[in-house]
Amino acid sequence: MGLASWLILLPFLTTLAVIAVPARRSDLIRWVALVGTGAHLILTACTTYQFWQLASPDILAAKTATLTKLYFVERIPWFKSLGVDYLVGIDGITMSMVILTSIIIFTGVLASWNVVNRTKEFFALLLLLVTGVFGVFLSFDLFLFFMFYEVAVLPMYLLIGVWGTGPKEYSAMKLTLMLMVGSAFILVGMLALYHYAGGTTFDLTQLAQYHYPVEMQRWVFPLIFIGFGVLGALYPFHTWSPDGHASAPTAVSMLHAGVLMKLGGYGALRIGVYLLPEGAQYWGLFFMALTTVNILYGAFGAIKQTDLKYFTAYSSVSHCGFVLFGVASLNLMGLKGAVLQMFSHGVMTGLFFALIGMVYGRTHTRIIPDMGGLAKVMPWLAVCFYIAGMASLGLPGFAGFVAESHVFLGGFFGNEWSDPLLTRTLTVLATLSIVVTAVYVLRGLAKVFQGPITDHHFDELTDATLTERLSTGILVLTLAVVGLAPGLLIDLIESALLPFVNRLHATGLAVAGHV
Amino acid sequence: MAEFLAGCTPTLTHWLILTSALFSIGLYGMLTRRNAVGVLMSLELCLNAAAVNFVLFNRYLAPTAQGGAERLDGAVMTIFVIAVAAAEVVVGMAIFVAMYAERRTVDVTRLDALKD
Amino acid sequence: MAPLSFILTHAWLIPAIPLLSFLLVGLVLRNVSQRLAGAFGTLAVATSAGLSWLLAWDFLHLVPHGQPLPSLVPWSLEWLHFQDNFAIHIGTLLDPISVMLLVVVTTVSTLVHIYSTGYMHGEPGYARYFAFLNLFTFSMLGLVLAPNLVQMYVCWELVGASSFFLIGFYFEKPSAVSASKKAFIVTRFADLGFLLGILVIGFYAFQIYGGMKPELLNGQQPLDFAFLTRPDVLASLAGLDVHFLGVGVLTLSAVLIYTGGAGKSAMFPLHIWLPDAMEGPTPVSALIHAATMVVAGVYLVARCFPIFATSGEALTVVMCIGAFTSLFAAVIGCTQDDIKRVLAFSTLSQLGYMMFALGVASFAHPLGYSASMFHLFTHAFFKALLFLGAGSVIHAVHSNDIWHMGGLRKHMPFTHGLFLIATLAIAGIYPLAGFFSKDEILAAALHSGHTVVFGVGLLVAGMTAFYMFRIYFVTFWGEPKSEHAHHAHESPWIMLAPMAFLGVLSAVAGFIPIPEWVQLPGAPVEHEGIDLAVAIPSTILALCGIGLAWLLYGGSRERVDALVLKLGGFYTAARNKFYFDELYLFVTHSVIFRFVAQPIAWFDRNIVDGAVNLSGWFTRTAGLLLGKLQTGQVQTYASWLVSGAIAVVVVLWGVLKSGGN
Amino acid sequence: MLASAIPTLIFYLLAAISLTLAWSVVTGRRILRAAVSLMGVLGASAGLYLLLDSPFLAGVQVLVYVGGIVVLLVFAVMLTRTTELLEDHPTRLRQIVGSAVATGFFLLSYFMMTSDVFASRTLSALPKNDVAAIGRALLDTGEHGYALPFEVVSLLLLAAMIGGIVIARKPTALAKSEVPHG
Amino acid sequence: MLMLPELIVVATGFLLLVLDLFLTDKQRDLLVPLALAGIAGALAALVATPDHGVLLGGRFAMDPLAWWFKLTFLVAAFLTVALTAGLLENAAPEVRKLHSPGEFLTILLFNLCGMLLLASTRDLITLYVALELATIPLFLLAAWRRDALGGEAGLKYMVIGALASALLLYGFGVLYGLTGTMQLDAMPALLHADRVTLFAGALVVAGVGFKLTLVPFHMWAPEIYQGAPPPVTAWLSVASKSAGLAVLMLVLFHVFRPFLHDAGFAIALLATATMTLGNLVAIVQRNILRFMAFSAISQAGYLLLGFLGGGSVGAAAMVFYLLVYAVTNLSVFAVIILHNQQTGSTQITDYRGLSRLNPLLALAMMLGLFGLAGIPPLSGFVGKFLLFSVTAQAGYHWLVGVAAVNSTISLYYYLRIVRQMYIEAPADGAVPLKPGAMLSAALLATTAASMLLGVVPTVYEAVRTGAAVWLQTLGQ
Repeated sequence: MGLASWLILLPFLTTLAVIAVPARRSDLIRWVALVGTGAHLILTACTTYQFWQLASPDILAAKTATLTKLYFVERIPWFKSLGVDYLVGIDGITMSMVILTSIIIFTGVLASWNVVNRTKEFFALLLLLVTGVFGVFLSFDLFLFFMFYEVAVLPMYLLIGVWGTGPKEYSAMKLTLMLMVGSAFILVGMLALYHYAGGTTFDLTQLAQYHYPVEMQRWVFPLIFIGFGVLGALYPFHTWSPDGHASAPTAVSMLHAGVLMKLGGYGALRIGVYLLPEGAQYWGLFFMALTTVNILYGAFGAIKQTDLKYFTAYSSVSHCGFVLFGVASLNLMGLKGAVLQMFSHGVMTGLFFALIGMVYGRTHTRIIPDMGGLAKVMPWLAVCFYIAGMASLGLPGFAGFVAESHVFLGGFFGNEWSDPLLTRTLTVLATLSIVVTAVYVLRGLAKVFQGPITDHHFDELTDATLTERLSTGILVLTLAVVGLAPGLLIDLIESALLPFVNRLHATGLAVAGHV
Repeated sequence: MAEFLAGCTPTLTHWLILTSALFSIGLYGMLTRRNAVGVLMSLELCLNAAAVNFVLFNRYLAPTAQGGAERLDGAVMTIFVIAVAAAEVVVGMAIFVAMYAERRTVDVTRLDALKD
Repeated sequence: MAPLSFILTHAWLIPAIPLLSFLLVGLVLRNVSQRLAGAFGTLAVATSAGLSWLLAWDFLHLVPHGQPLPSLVPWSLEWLHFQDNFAIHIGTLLDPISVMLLVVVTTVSTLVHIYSTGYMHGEPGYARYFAFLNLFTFSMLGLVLAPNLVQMYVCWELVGASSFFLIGFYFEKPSAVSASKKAFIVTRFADLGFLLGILVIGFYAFQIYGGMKPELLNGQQPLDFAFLTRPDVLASLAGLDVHFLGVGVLTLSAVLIYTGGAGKSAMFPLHIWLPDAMEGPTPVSALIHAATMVVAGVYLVARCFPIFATSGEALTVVMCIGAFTSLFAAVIGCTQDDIKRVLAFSTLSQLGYMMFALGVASFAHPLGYSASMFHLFTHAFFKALLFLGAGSVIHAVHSNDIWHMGGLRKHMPFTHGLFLIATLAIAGIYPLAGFFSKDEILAAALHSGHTVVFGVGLLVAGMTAFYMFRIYFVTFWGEPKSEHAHHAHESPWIMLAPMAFLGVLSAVAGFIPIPEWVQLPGAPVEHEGIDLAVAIPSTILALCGIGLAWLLYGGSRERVDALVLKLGGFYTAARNKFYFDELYLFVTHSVIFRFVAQPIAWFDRNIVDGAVNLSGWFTRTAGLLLGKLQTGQVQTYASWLVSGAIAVVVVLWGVLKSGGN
Repeated sequence: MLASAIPTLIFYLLAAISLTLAWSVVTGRRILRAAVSLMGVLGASAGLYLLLDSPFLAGVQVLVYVGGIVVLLVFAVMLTRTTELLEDHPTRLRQIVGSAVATGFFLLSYFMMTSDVFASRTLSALPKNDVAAIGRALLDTGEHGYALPFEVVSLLLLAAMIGGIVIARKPTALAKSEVPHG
Repeated sequence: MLMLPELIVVATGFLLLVLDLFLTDKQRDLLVPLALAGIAGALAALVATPDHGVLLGGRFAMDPLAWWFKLTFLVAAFLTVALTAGLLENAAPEVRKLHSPGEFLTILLFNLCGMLLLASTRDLITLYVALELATIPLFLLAAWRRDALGGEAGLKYMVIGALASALLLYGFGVLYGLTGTMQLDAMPALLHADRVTLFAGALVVAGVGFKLTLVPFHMWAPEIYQGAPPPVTAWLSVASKSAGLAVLMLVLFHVFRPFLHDAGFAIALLATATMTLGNLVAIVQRNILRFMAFSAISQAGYLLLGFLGGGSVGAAAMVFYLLVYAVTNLSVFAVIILHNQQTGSTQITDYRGLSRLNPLLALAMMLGLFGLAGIPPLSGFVGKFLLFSVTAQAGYHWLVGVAAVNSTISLYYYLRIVRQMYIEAPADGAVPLKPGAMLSAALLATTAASMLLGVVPTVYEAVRTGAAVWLQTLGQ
């Protein structure tokens, strides 16, 4: 059992361990979950280290490669007649996503330290969800990818439905159905990919060697992109996200916004751009325009929100817009920006939702106008909130800036298949968002944390407890480390993305004369 | 008069038109009769028409059919059809009687308790 | 060139120490003890001040006396690797203007730190104040030392953020909170322009960089200043145009970069945040809104001067905005009652001065460039002193309004004396620093043929003298107008010592040969020394200004009220800063929030969400309708069955018919 | 000439009889009269079998169909003597729908049956379909034997009978008489 | 001997019939274990019999697919009898007890024997008679409980069933007329692409469509599923549907194979109609049995996808999905039967709070529902994936989209029940259900099977190779 499989198996074993613990010992359950995710964090760390040892010599080779080089590959034939194998492996992008997920689940468990109602099922479902997510990131066989994708989506319904607040059934149902419709699109696209390549294998690398006819790529790519876009909060399909996050409990919305929405971007990249370069070239400009709307729409939408969770949900719609914008820009910097933004936004939203959960735990209200002057009462949370706010508006020194600068440069440099003037105007519109983000972040935070204390019984609220400090601390630390020293992460991702770009250029038919 | 009769000796098509007419009348009966037994009677009409059909095709066998003198498929099929019809009537009547004991009505159109 | 000394090669230490102390104070010392944190912060900044003085000393002696000072990047580390041959390095660029600013920033910062230990004594969040002050110093130094546009942009944002935290220090005061918010958002809007400028120039520079032969590049990256200001690169950049409104690449990127600078230096359209920034503690205003942050815009334009100069139109834009701002601010400055607001508008006006000094400069007439830098150098000291003076006055009188003060020269002799020196300096009276640097600028304007700008400059010089002496007379002369003023007492020595040091500096600064050291690289040296043709008229105007101020404000107020009556509408408009704040408020709140954010939030809730719910409703009703088919009549089902069979025949017929042939 | 015309005459006679009687089965207002006309139709079909030279089938038809099934139907009618359904008028809508579907089916099968595939068919050689041949065929397990269907039908009839008895028994009688013996 | 399973089943039937005469009411509880033993014996025999060979001069033939079909029938029968144990035993509550258990089981076994024969017939006469044996006993079983609804259900089922078999018979007549032979395998050579063949095909599809509840012929299903006793409904939804599919495969693959490819679009339309109607109406159902009827209709729609392209992969996908569907459906029915048996209600809202009362039962039901919806770890996902893959291979990408969206709608109404169980609080005074030993064993077996079938590939691989062999034998 190589490292890759252990990364998937460990959360699953933790789930079983949590189930094994008798329901009334809720504190023991929490500790088992924490130990499990902690162990996973350590496992991820050593995998990253070993991956770094193996991958760094091949960075030069990647310059010309047109196929992703996988490490820690494990292949076990599963449905031989269909060509389905249990194929897991790690490349740069997967590694970064695994790191992100591992951090988020660990801090997520910490952040939900005081879930009281039916803790056993809660942690079991949470860990099942994260097993699905790890499965998606690590699998390189389309069938396995799709299977884990649906395993990741399903527990959401129960998590929001049972432990949520507000119109929880409605938003849980809407969320699950919209994501499943998205997966319906993906299924059609995937089966087309499978059968046009002769229907013998689902292995991503072998499918990549097959050159799909251009007409086929032109109708399959949008299907795949929109299918994954639904999860990645692509513009018209994002409406599940505000309701879903508002009703979900803290850890669930942390995991969902932080990690699950990254599956959308990851899938669009790994399957859409990698297997269908000409399709991507044909649709690149259209999706760039759509995601620009995504960015501005989310930002402007967030200004007028009165509920903290809706506020963050709209902001994550806008930030996820950056991810898909980067993917649609189809050049090295844009793609790198997309993956970096996935990572940084994951940590940021995780931090945001954790903090909102903690504030809600104390003030029992998420309505921004009702709160005020909390900084005096809970300085640690206020500081972390401001750090998260600053990171989300792209203040340098945090991961947000690194990702956004890549995305803007990538968007501005454009690609050979879309009209340069249009890509540049779209990028300019996208950059407008850094101002709008600043407006809504500061308005929101100022109203909640600064100014005089509006409500007298906020006076005796307590500041963050140890577990809360630990979880927010780790997230802030990650944001700062990636923000200050992005070198490691960028090299990790760049060597994995070079094959994508080479494939685009190898098959691309240049539209406008370009560099 | 004789030539006229000789002229239109019944060919296979004539027979088939007769049986399909009988079948259609049986069908009409099943769809409109209100009395459950009436419906079963119309059913018998349809099955009988189908049975005649088989004997018919046995007599006007397709030229390509193989097999020697004992090509009795059609006839044997009719026997089995009659047997199945008998079984159906038995079951039908049993259920009809049981239902009548409970619901005290024979009118098929009033049997609509089972809708959502 | 002599071998580089230790400090030159390790210039990164200067910004690193305040950063380290920010982390230490912010995380650890804050809970240990407030006083210790304050002391540690001051000590850290003091060491980096010492180091920068040392560096300046070594830098000056790098090259024999007569030759122009070199521009070198002794230390740099790859930070962001965007793409092959498009990477961003963190580094330290040492050249005359950056070393000069290093000295200015660290010195003023140290003095403000010392002053603050007294001024902020007993305030809650004392350690937090010092932590943010250190963060600010670090980011300002990082900005000054930036060898490429992106590092400058990074530190630019950090400066903006730390000024946000400092302005909003008294976060319980709603006015402070909204002021900090306004400051950050306006500067952020300007930074958007800066970012776009970087994108445009980065894109085309990358294109040219790709085309050049590798050995020519000697390790530079497309966005490095060294690369961008190379003559051959500028020549090829000038040639390109950006097929958009027919604007040249250089002009477009220069103007965009300038918007960033204009935002930070509060030039005309983006000036609204500076007066409100006075909500922060006074030492903060002294450091940030007088000496360091606001001059970042000027420094940026100076740093990219070759780009602006080659494009030409960009410089005229800089000049016009600079001139207009200085006049505009001077007019408003005369009508304000809050002592700190007056000083803020005077800063605005002086910044306008520096900007149009750069605007008038060109390769042919480089004097404007060094004049602007010289004025920046001197202005930092006497404006900081003015603010610290105002601070000690406010500390004593517990109010900002000058009409609550009066007759303080008897109660606070030291502050009065130092305040007088600074006021004379800013008015441009002979021996003090202001005279030399202001005349350099006016001379540059005159010699480069921009007579209109020269005229404006002269007028503003006069008005500056007028409004400075107006507050001087009102504050220090006449009878104490409020009960606090009666028994105001002198500030403690801890506050007076730094003021005294600044007093000396603002007296001496005029004689430091900055124009000699700071030359536009690659341009002929214009003349040195005082140009009498400019000095005399400016001094006369200054004295008239002082006289007028004494006339109006020396004695009682009735003469002032009479004048106010005569001016009427214009006066009230000026008092309310020509209603720009209300205009911006109207634009953001009612136009953007009500007509953009609100409809989008509504659109999302009803139309997009509505569409999803509609599809849900549609499926449900379809289900209900189809459900109705189950009537319960067995004969209906039978007829459905038979007609279904017939339908299958028809469909098969259709499919095979079309499929068949 | 006359001898050959008789079968045609008989065919048209039987056809007319069975169509009219069928129509009365379907639209007869009184159920008993419908039962009798059903007997008539089935008898006519027996005649048709004779016309198609399969006397055994005619016998089976008369014995099983007419004798057994129709009698059973009459029993059922007797058992459910209720006053309320003497006249038996289907609603107008049901008549329209029923007739539309039935005529639709008739036209369709008419269109199909008159295709030339059947038109060209002539009488094939008469198979030996006397009782002995059919009996032997029914029990023969070889190539042309029908032993398997025969056994299956027997199972079917057995199941139908058992089920019928269990369902049709009076529930009240069941409770009392269900005395377990032994 | 090839026919051993059928003979064992019939023998058990007779044994039960005879024994019933001599047993007292209390001793009648022996009958169910006996029946189970009989079915198990038949299963053992089936495993022992080779999956090829001909008997009785071609009337009875055995091929890999038929083998798998028989396995499905026997497994379904075993589970159904296990589930009905509760209702048949003497101690069952009087109002819901299925009286005369002996006869019930015998008729069930005869019905099972009819289905087994159905899978192996190769000529029209045996096919017709076996089909009648597989259908007519169901009328009786539906009407077994002589309450108000049972009779009505039985009668309606009988009327529609008889009409469908009349149409089928008429179709067979035309088919016989066209080809002159009763041998199914001889027919494709003799059939030409003329309108009469099309007419015969349509009629046969209509007749079989009734049994497989395809859309225009599905109207009877909701009411009969609701009226019949729950175990019979389970048997109907699983075994009768499988028999319907067996016949359809026999007819389409043996008789109309040359025209199958061209008629692909018609099959696609039929499948879309069936899926969509089944899913849409299931959304609004309040009665759990009617709900399961519409869910079964939509599953029939998915099953039809296997015919597109007419290849052995399609056949394998259908057989595999059938096995998965049978197991998953019975696991859901186990809980429904238990719930109905102990609370007497069939309203979906009465399932609220089940997760609090019997967590394990609720979990099994949820897993079953997710299996029907096609959610990954369960085998329903693999089954549906295979069917969609066959559709994509045949080039009907639009249909894959329609089917995928349909399964999302299906997820909605399955989740409605999960919501009742997990999110709603239990009704006050609701008492936990007490499952019998037999039922919980069956439930455990079905849930485990539905998990394993999706993960362990051996079953699918076996079905796949069997189908490939079967297609060659078809070819000669």
